[in-house]
Amino acid sequence: MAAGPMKMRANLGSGFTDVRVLMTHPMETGLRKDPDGKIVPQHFIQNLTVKVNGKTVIDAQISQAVSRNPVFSFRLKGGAKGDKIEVSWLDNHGESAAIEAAVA
Amino acid sequence: MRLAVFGAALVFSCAASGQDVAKEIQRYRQMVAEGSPAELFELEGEALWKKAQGPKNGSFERCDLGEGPGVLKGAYAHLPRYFKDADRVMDLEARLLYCMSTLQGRSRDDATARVFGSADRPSEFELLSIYVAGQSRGVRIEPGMAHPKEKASYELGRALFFHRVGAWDFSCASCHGEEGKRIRMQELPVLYKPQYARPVMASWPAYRVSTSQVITLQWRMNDCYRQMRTPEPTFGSETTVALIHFLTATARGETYGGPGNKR
Amino acid sequence: MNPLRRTLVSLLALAIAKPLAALAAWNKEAFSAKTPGDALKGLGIGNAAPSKDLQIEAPEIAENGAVVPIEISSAIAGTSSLIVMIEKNPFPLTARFDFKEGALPFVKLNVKMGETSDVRVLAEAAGKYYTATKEIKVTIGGCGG
Amino acid sequence: MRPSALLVALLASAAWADPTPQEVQQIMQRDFHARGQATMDRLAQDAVQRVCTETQNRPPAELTKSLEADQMKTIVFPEGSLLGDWKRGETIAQSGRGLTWNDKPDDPAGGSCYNCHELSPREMSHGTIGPSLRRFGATRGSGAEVQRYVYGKIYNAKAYNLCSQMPRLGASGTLTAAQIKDLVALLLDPASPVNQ
Repeated sequence: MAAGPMKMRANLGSGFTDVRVLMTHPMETGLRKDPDGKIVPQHFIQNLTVKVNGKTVIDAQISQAVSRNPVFSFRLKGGAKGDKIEVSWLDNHGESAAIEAAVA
Repeated sequence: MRLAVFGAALVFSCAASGQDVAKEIQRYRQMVAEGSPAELFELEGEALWKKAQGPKNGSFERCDLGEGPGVLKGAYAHLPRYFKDADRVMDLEARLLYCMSTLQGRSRDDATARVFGSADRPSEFELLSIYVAGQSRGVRIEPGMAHPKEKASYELGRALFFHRVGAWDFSCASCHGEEGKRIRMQELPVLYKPQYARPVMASWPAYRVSTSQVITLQWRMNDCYRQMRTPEPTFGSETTVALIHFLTATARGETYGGPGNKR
Repeated sequence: MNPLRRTLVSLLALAIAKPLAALAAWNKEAFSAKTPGDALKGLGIGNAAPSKDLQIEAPEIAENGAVVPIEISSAIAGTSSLIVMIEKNPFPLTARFDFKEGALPFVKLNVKMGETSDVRVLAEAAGKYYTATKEIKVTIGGCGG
Repeated sequence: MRPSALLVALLASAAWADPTPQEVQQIMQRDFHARGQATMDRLAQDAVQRVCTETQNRPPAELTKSLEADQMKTIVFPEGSLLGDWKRGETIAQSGRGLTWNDKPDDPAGGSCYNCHELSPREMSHGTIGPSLRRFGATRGSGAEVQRYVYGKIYNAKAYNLCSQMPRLGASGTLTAAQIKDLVALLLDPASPVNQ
């Protein structure tokens, strides 16, 4: 499966902003066999970046042990309606994607 | 790792009581539901709904799911129902198949070549089902029960539910007929009783986290019969629609809340 | 390519792919380590003190190891990183989150577990390391679904 | 099924005029197709299935007696001891494979025992459709008579309780005689974890 769509929600909580981001990705471990018995090559997201109004607030490195179609929740200090949140990822094949949303 | 993850029957120490196990598994399921990527598939289903394809190069945007051509709001909550143009009762998937034929000009063989997909590639029916069902969130479940063919479909569904058949003598009620029973750790809803059918039917189709797959009611009927050791029911057939009709009618009045999340 | 990526996702993607690749650090040595000890070495962590201010929210029993939800947070002042390790996985190091000014040391994610194992979380605060663990049992569910 | 449920079902069926089991069978013949080892002859209800469907699993006493006697005749008891190897029995009890359209016919089937029964205390993930079988042998002994009962019950549960929900694991060709003996040992052998 190629990487598909992403989805994100950013909501103002009490004293922080709740960010939930969903990404379509197979997160192949490289240990799994397909129905024909062939090893499915490793294919997984390695880097994840969260930015608020253009400034990086979280940098993450992840492994193939994160579940398929990853879902992450983060919390940002304070925040205001309309703040621009951007999440991007990069995988071990050099593929990447990004999504933007405004805090609601 | 897959072997270990999917094949192993791991055994726990007997220190934890059965009640604690059930409570922790409940907690697991809740946390899994909160972190589900199901919404992603609604996006893919929407794109497929709008995509022109087949010999007639048609999209589903003129597909009449019972509320009028292209009307999605509440359509899923009112299925199965009788369709005059096809002169039969249809569930969502049978109706999607009908639209693939009439609007896209596709043959049944072409349209049903791959009705159940995989984690790598969900089927058209799975993506479309999850998108269409999502447009009924908050709508009361009210399948068709007025037309004589709707009544006959419901009756057939109930008879099928209690019909013992196959190499292992099962009926649907063998597993879903008595309260407080489990298969392994899976609690079994008594699906001919409204209080059990309501929450279940309000959450199909669903995203199944253990296999990263979208699952539909046609798949559920198919896989139950597989485990009942019968031959295979044909996709969208009267038998499968009747069972779905019986179960949905038993759940009527419940507010649709899906697509859901399964373990 | 999925057309959705063009329409639904704001595709700065291709434009930023190269610079991101150049900037992105992925600690290959630590992620390739086959034991928790080697992973710690790869991360340059010597000592980590047990801390009750490091919280792991997770079910004690997971019905399926392919998806185990874990929520971690730190109440240790100045926490700048959270690290997740699944001790019995073939490659224990699972994730490292670096929090800058503006982010709280909190993350929720789903991980794969090959078998029942301790999940170890480490936090870095002002150059010191803290740790906490929680055991999660992995089992199988019903016969069907 | 509990009496109240039966009553509801009967009342409902009177009001709606249910299709008969014969009609249901005809519709299934039309709507199903053979796949793998799951052939179409499996849709033909035998006397047990038909009677249990028609009576909502409450067949009249006399009919029950004669049909149970017929089922008893299907059981083939091997010569000698019926106690196999409880360790192999545990593996068979864990496995839910066999007879589905995607099982390979030559692969060994399982008994699906843990799907419905509690057996070894080491396996907490067990079902509850059937009764708990914990300490089955410890409370009943492991003599020839008990062995024969357990073997027969696994081979054809319908010989002992006509509308039981338990499959006829021997009579349906799911398990071999050797496999059933291993399950008898799992239940009766004093060394089996079931009896710890």
